[in-house]
Amino acid sequence: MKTTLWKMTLLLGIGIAPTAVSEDLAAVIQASFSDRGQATLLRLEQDPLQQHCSQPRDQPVDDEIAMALRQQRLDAVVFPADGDFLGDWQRGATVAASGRGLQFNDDPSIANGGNCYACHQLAPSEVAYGTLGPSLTQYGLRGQSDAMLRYTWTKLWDTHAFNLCSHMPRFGAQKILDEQQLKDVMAFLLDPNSSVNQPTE
Amino acid sequence: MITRWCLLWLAFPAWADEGVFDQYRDLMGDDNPAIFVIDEGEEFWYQSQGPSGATLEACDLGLGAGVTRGAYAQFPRYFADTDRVMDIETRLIHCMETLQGRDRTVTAAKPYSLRGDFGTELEALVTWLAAESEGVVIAPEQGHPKERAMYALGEEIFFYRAGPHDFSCATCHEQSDKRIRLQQLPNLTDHHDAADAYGSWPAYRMSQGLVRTMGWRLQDCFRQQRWPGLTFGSEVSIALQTYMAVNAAGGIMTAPGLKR
Amino acid sequence: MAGRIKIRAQKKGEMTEVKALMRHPMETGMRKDQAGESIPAHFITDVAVLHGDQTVMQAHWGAAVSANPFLGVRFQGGQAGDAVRVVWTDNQGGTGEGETTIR
Amino acid sequence: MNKTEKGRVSRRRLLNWVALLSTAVALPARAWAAVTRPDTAFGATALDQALMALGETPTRHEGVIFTTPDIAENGAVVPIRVEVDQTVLPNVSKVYVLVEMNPNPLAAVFDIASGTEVYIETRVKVAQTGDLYAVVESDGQLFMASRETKVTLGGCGG
Repeated sequence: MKTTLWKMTLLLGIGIAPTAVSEDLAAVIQASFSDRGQATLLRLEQDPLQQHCSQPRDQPVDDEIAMALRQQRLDAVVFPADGDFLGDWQRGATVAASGRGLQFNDDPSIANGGNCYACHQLAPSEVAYGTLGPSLTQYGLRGQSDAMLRYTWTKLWDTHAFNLCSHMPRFGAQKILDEQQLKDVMAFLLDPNSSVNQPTE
Repeated sequence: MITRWCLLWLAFPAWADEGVFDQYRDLMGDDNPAIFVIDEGEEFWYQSQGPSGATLEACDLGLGAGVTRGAYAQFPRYFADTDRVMDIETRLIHCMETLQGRDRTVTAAKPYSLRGDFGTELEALVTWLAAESEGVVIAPEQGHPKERAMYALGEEIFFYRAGPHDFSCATCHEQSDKRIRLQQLPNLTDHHDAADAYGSWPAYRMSQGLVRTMGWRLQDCFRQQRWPGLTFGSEVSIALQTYMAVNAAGGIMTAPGLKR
Repeated sequence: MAGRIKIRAQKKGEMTEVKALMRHPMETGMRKDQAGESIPAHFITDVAVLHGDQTVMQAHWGAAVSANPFLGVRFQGGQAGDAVRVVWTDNQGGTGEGETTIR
Repeated sequence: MNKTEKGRVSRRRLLNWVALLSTAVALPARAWAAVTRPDTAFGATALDQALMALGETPTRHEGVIFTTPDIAENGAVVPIRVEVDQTVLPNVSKVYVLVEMNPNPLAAVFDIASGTEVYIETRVKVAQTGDLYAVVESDGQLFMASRETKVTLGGCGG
């Protein structure tokens, strides 16, 4: 009956934060944490997407819900107002390398990082890259067609629009990075001069 | 002392598979500064403290009053005297209160070292007790319904996504053979990985020059998950330790480990 | 609590290998604590390794030696049962000393 | 020991040292010719400056065998080993360890007694990716080896 509640919430209008998970679980979690700096207890309340994606991987997902969620995420993507997708790749490299931001010990007045290297290989010269996500080295070879620009932007803005329950953060939708930072990361990925697109040795 | 040194020495080549850091680890050798903290913890155990001026020798860690050998490996466990499932840290705080008469608002106020500290009493006690379980099979109790409920709760929390980054424990710890930057990530849903990881805490954290406990590790995970502060001794903390310990059951305690 | 040293001294053919771990924070003076206050410099400045009454090695250290310092040295000779000692002083006047026998 | 250093010994430090040796350890005095600390070199804030303070620019030499990890798991603890091929570099009396990118590059100086192998292992802090240097004094001359160690960001990279 837990699932029925989710479904109703989802189908009736996504965007309001439901409390359907399990009252007990939510209460236990709330009682086990306390506000610290910018990280308040509000962060523990799940939105419908987080709720849907909080199940072990081997559990089948409900297609109806999944489709509704994916479409909802896709519809909510905000593209650059000026139509320009590409910023400065060097500034993008800095965003990709920084893992700070939004932790309770981080200074909120300093810009957040994207921490891309935690999970992805990017510039071949950087050896300290993670493997949770696919390698993005030579990503620029995919070109700069309009479709490619919009696809890449969407992946950064809200990965769930294509890949529901991906582990990747929603950098745009959750306001982790601002529009300019996203453009800079776009350039880091796509600019032929970017270190991402230099030949591997 | 000699025996312990040798035990530590033998336990360490178990590091082996760090890949890119093999050469670094080889050069590090087998000398783990945690050995000092083990001694300090043992001294704390036998030190008279608090209004009662008692030692912790009568503390029941689940195997009877004063039994320390092998006790760590069976935590978290249910204690009838408190009617709760406890991890080793909350049990120690309980013993400090009941045996030594020490105020828990003081003893639990700062369980873990902050920057610039050089170890806390609790860190030392936990390290010594873990060393008292070195080579022992990880066997957390699951006989009591509350122990089983803790495991179930831990599993739910493990997959619970929240916060601005949508992170759960599972984000980093439900797949095998993955790294974050260059650090190998244990798959805590997998028995072998869980056993290696759970069994190697507490550990000397080289970046901090300190021994850190499993309890500390969890609250630092949540910091990086962009969640609020995990309360020391909270249900979430004990539930996740139970989840890991049960997944690790059958593995061998190798702590104190040596980590980045 | 300060001043602890753990030492192993082992015969390796003609040589004796000494490995010592010292309990010391080795603060550089450049770090700040949680409250933002500077943590004062506190590090071992001088270390010596002795075989019996002979100095095998003396060292001067800066704050760049890692916390809980490790030192490994080798010297010629030495018999099982001989005393090996390691001593240190730090920049705040603290001292440490440890002893073992060669095996 | 080079001449410029001799005059700069911190008296207090020397006294501490002597006090330790005579009280805490209580060893025969002959074992202890307290060696002066090269304060100028320790105070140097750039590699060139620190090398210069050792007396002369060291010559690269294959006889200095310097082992460091190519990649360090953590810059706070980087294990190093210095050995010398004594058939080509005899009578080594000192070993210096320097870290290029540290605020004070000189990390440690070891005075080696005769009969002591030139075999030193320790662990040093390395602020960021850069070269590490081992400099040895053999028959009064300075020789060196250097190696790059990459210091990586750990864990979640924060």
